Amino acid sequence: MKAEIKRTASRFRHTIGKYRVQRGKQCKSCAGCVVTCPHGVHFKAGTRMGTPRDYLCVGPEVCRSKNCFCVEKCPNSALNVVINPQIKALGDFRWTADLLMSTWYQAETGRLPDVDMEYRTGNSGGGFDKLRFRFPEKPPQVIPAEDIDTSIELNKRGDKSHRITIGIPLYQGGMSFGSVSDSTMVSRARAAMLWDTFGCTGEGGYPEFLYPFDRQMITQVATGLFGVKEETIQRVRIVEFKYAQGAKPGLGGHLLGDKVTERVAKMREAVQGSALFSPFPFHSVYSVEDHKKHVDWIKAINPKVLVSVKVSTPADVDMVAIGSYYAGAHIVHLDGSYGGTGAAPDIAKKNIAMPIEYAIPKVHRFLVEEGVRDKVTLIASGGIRTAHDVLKAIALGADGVVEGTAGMVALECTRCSSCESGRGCPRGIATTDPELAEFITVDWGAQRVYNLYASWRSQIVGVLQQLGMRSIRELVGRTDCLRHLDYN
Amino acid sequence: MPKKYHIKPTPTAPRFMPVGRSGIIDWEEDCLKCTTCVKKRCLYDVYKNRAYDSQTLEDSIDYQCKNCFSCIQNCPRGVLSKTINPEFLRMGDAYWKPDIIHNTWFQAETGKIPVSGAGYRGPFSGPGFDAMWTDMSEIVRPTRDGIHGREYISTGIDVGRKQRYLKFDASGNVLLEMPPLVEIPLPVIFNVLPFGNLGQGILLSMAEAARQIGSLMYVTPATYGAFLKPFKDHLIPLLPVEGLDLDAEILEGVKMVELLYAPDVLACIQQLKLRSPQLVVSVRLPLDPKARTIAADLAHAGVEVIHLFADYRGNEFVEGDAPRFVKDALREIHLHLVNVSVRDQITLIVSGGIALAEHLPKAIICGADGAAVDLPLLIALECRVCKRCVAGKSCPVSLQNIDPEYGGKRLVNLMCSWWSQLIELMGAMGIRDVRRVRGEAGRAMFFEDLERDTFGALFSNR
Amino acid sequence: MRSTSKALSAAEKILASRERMIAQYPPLSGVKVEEEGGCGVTGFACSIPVGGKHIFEPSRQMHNRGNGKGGGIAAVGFVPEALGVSQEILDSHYMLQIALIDPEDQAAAKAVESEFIHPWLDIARSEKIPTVADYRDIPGLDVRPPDVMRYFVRVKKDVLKDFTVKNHFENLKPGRAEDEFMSQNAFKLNTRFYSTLGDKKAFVMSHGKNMMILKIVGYAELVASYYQLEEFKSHIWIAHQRYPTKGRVWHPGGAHPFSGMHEALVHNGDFANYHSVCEYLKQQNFFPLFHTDTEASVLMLDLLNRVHEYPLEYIIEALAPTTEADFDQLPSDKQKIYRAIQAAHIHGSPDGPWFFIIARNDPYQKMFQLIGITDTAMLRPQVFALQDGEVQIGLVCSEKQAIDATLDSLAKEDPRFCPVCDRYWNARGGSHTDGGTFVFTVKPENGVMRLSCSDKFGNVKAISGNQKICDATAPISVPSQEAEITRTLNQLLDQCRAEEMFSYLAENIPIWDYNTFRWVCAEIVRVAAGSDTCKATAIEVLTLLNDRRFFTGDKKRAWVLWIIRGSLREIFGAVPGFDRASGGRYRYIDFKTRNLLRAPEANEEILVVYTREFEPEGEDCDARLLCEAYFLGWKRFIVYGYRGQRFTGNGFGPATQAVRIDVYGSSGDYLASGIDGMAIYVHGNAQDQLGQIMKDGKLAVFGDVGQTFMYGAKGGEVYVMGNAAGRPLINAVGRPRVVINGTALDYLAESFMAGDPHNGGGFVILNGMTLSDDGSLKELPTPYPGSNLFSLASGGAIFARDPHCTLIEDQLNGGEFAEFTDADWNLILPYLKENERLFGISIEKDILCVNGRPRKPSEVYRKVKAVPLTVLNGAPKQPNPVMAADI
Amino acid sequence: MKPEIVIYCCANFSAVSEEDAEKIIPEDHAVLRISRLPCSGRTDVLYLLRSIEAGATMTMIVGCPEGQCQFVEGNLRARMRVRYANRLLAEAGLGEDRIQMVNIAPGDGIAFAAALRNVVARAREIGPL
Repeated sequence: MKAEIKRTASRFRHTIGKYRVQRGKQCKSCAGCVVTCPHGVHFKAGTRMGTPRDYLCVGPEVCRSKNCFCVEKCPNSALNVVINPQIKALGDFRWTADLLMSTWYQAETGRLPDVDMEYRTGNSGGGFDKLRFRFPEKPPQVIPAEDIDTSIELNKRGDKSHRITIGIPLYQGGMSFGSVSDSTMVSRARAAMLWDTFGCTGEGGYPEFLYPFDRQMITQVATGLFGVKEETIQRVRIVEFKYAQGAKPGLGGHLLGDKVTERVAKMREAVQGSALFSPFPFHSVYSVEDHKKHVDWIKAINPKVLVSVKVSTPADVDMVAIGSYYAGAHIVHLDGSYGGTGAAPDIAKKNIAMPIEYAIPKVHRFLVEEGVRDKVTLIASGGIRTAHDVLKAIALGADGVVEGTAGMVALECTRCSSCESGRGCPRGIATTDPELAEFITVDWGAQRVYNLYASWRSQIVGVLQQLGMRSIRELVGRTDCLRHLDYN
Repeated sequence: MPKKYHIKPTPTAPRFMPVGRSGIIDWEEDCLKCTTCVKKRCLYDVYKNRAYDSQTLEDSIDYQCKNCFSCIQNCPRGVLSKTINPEFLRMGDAYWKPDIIHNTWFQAETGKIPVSGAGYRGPFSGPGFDAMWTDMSEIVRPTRDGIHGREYISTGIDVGRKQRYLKFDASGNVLLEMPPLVEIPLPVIFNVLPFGNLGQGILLSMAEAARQIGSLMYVTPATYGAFLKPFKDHLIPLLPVEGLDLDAEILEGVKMVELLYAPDVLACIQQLKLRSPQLVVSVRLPLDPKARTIAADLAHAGVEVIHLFADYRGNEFVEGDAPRFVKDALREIHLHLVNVSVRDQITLIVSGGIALAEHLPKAIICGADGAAVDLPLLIALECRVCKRCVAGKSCPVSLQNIDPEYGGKRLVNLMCSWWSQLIELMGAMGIRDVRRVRGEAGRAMFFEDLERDTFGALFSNR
Repeated sequence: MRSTSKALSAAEKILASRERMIAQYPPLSGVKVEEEGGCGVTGFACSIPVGGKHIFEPSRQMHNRGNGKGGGIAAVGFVPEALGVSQEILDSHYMLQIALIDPEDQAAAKAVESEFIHPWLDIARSEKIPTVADYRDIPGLDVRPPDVMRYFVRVKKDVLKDFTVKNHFENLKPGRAEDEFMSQNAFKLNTRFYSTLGDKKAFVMSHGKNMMILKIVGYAELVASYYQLEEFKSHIWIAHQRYPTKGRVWHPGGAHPFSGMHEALVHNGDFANYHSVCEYLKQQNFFPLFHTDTEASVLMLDLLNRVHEYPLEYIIEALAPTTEADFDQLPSDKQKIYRAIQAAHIHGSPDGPWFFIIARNDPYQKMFQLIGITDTAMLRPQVFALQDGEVQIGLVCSEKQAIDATLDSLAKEDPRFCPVCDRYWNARGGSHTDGGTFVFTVKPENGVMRLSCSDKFGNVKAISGNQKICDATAPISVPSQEAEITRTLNQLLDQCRAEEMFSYLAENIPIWDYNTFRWVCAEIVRVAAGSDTCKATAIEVLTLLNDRRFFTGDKKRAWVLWIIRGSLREIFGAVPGFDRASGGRYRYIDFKTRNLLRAPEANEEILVVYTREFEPEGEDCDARLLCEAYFLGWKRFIVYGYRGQRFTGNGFGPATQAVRIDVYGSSGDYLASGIDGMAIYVHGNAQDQLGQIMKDGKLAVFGDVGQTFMYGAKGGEVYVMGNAAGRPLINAVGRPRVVINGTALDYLAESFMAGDPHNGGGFVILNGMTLSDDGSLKELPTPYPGSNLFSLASGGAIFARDPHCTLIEDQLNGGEFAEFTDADWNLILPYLKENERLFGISIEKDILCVNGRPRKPSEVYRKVKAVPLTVLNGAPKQPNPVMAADI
Repeated sequence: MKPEIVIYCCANFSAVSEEDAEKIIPEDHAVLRISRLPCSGRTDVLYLLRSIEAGATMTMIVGCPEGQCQFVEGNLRARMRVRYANRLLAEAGLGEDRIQMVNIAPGDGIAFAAALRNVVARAREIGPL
């Protein structure tokens, strides 16, 4: 598969858009609107007019100003455009309807929508949503887009382990076999490979269908140790210890018996139908020195492997980070509390551990003070929704980010939050139900995720151009490039 | 783990169709009658199960729809659309938001922890308890694994006066008489309800639940009746100092009593203790700017329990100025009591604004030993916080007719869920005894501090 | 209301006095500044005073538990001459040791003396503790340690009188007022010169009688080097390797040990409730000035011990309350007392992981004590050991190899010490059995110092019998039975009849004296050198002697083992290396010759690896060498000389059925983790994380195993001769089949998910028995003392040998007792047979025999199987608790 | 006997409370029950009939003025459904105007009051089922 942006439309008949375009019975199928509208909202299906693709509509104001407003041009007054009342039911504080819709659009087209939507920030009233870039009035230098480097280094220790550079400053968060459909996993893995970055197996084992992506895969060692074998650890170039997950920090989990299908059971070497548990803590790691031992263990199995330590954001996250560094980790991955996951107690998501926006500068500053910041790759996740979140996280002090939910949204997740109920995801993403999973094909999914990353990358390049930076690495810790709406 | 530590839930469906969040609009006139209608393909069968309750004017689909948009997006003619049910948005008030009510209903129905996928959906932070995060242990300390009783995490507290230290005789026996203590397995007491049609049904529901989980409930002379007698072990009569009748029936056989604070409360306590030395006597003190000094005086004077109460939205009682929220006022009083070396000798109960399970550990971190819960109990019994009853109007969910057995189950379910959630948060903190959470500000993060240390340091001086 | 009794108790007077002191010297209230993940702790108490060099090696062994950013040692019970004082002064005077952080800062030194010493204290002797001339001469020491001034002092008579009167201390027990004065004086000094200053100047290291603390920025053993304590003798030594997560440390104020009055405490852990513990202390007018939880711990100890005069048992109960099933099993009068203690002290009891080692002098009862206390969930590793004999020694450490190192070091110097202990064990935190605490007390008995050991409840842990020790330095002479023995040996050796030879030796060892036995072993070593077949038989025989229990007559088992192990080492050491020509099956390799490793040639089959000098982890560890050798074609390994090196058998990858590794010595953590097919025999105790994610293969441990044994294992066949520590088999799935002949601390098979045992799933056989030194098998009081068995398990089964039905429902959460059927017996029988073959634990005579009578299997075993828990049934039917953006 | 009126309001009228309505129609004149809908187009024939069946004397649907519906034609559909429901009631001999649809601009309290009074007056005329 050649890597390029390809328009990849929704699997559904209707994509939800900001505007609702209604075609009345007065329509005589004259197709005048097809000519009028430059955005492709109207089209003819056979002899009749098709149901308008209203998600492409940019709204009356813009159209009027450009003299291409179909409603006014329709000779029969058959058209009507209003703000779509449905979007009230869509989205939430963190992922607003605008964010969902603009992400869908980017996944479809590989670029930002023409529609006036807030594609950079959500509506949570704090953190990333209150940060803005502070651009110089005139960029200090004009840098052509193709000269801008968005790659980051994952092994900064300079030891004998693999040297790995990824093409974009993000890789993918782990989603376990059994928690998402096979095609979702492969789609994501393929997109990661095309962008020369990494996918992650999650904690549910290393399914064979991911073997072709070995070089671009991270495998997880999590508290349940499911499916973790020497063989899987030796297969990859990066191993991730999942100490905690931001969305359910400090909590374990269980996979209910009826979710342990024959395939899931085989992968986790368990028995079909018997519930599976992950304990809260790593019972072999109760202290920093245990942690060091744990890292040494993985290196004993695969001496060249890079070790990433995925931790949540407790009050002493800076100590945890430096402890991980001293224990031999190459990557310290901070997972903030507002990120996504299959299913987690609401109380945990809301209350436990600090948002990533606080954790990044705290850890960055501490690592700088300790003089080891340039020896460790700091990765942030847990609430990275947009290209601008990526940039802000880096400006706050991260080297790069891990993406999870955004990729799901690219596959048309609506964040209905019902990942685990009943047969699983109604949109065929986070499900093992074969009938539901059929909704997604790998080609479609990989292209959608690829497109999203493409759009993100071009936004990143655009911001770097405005800041006059040649490389994303220059942005790390540059809080002077940011301003916060609550302060001056 | 011994079974005596468990709380058992019983799924108990609501009597009335709950108000749902969703609002599906169906222009069925345009329907093409496809054979594979999107309605039939609904994963949750909400169309199949659709029912309309003409009593409450609620449509079941609003409560059952999970907002996946699949039907909306897939219907060929686009006959379906959806938005939000305005009735849902109208529920409750600025503090008791619709989400809190929904969340409580779910727990009262199932006894389970509300779980959802795809990450957090709420605001970054908020007022009151939302300006606070609890901590977790990681790498340097393990988390504890208490959920489902995998590991024993104690949530019990002792209500009463504690000794600063003990004296032993030569053979190691405790020398002094121990002050009486009432043990409750959960740091929750059922408070007097702020409003609502307090028929016998509701009181009996509360009493039944208190009995089942081994906790306590407050009862006032106005609502007390002989029907509560079988529950005397679980009652805390709440009495005014003035005209205290030591022989009142309400006092018979109870383990604990609470007096409304008045300047002469100490004399009153003495009378009560003289009559029944094994009675734990508490003082209910309004949370206002004077509470700090009074609490310290009472503690020094040997009072066993102080119950600080804020209004039902968690605000302190203060004229004019913006009131402090219960967590801030409580924290100040707790620290003051530590400074004057009496904190560990008294039990501090707090009430007002405790709406969600997370408020429990948060209040405890801020310095309470336990909390008294009010409105959530009523909500568990299906209250919609419409406050019609305050105006003397009928209750849309007929709370006056509630069956104590049914109500008891709903309340036990709610407490079971709160208990599990308390254990989750404590497990994450790495603490195995709720008594050790008390005042443990090291296991919490406050919005003001984080904001000041992070963004304040980065951005405020530019 | 308020108790208005005018007569304040002693404790109340002290608390009131401290309140006045604090008004005078207000401490800065601070948050915990010294976050730390964990560390390594070690300590030992000995009936004779021994030199500081013996704490050196065990400290070094624990480097991987610290990071060289802080270390400290403490010692209790000295030889007066070494300090230049009389016994009388040593006993009666406080040893005030003050650290001057910047040795160049003379002004500070003067100020300290003029403010806190000269006006108040009479000095019997003072000196600057001698150090090596330049700290840079000691490799690894990057920060100059503080100068430490030592003063033998008493409080001036008039000062004390004044202090007594002012504080109404007249009725205090003798000495208590002076103790309190010293305590307050130290508090003031530390407030003035340490905690309130940005640039710290000085602090009190320790001030107890006949005890001292020294600490530095560096590894603990460097304290001994820098302050020249190698030959300095003491009864008790403790050391601490610190792992501060904060990188830049320039003074050792935050390092352990910390001192209260006459005690020193080291700590491995991290309180989850430091803040509220400090609030508790604050209400008792105790304030941490160094803001670490270790200091808070020692203050708590000082408060309860000195101010409130609690007996040790109650102090432990206040720190580590007995809960749940353990509480229920206490006698009712004890329950009453403990209930009162818990109600009063819960807010001062630490939560989270902690493990204290305390060295203290009790000048009032005239004894020295070494105490180890573990938290109620046993979240930190701990091993205790005891050796009886002409001299006695008690040890407590984070890891067993530190114990070995201590004994090795001692035995080299003094032949009365055996390098092997009589007993090794773990404490069970917060339990009704031992209370998670063991105390080694050294005090005079009939004029000689003697060491004894007891638990929290005062139950004595003694070594039975009056067996002789061996003088390892004595030359071996030819015994009178030479001819007969030689004949038998040669015959059996020649015919490779190892089992018979073992029986012959086991029968004769009780009769032989040490000399004969040593001579026999030397003979075996000699013959082994003759041929590869003899060598194989000799190794097998000696290994059997090492692994099995048998009656040793008047000889101590520890010494017999030491002789056997020495012989094995000799045989292994004599194997030719790659630098020598040899046509044999065996090849030897060690750290120095590791680069000579090559593929096996000709007859070469067995690689003997001497692991002593290898790194415990990383590129230069022996575990990597084994992998390399395996990839070169080696399949059989004998590895010996371990001192805690980790990861043995790791990294071989899948399908290693042909591999066998025999492990001798103090093997380390993660042994056999992830193995897939190979067989590993551990000829001794094993450590933590054994067999983690083990997939397939066989593992036999001729001893105990440590924490989280077989965590997340997927299969394999495992035999443990002794006990398992906490959380064995947690989260194991698939088909692990395990026999544990002893018991487990707690949380056995938590979340066990091993399917249906009768349909390819896994199980655990728990025999609940212990092998006594004479080789006989005894039932433990219960096969499982813990509160949590099979907690939240969803598959697999436990077969517990419980003929007296001591296990109760309350221990299960997710399991239920089920009938033990013939099918069950047929399922486990092959494993019991292999267990019999490996350990000599007879099915007929031991397992199926209760009180001397044979029983049916179903009368002996009870089965615990998983039940579907309601909490885990199906997905919850729930409404949609989503949050709307526009509310 | 007091007539019972069920009022279905479009979400644009969600500020209308029982109290407001009771100010217009005193409590002793009629029982008023208000249900707010996302759009008047949400009304279902079933709703309308069920509320009459459950004892309402009359049912009133309040929608936005034509052309102002946020769903474009929700109020038009509501009107169609009202017509259909009334026809069904008429066929059953239960009256023909028990269900009334009004279009009122959001915030137009005067028009709402007038409409409500009309409905109550009519309800008193026709009486319960």
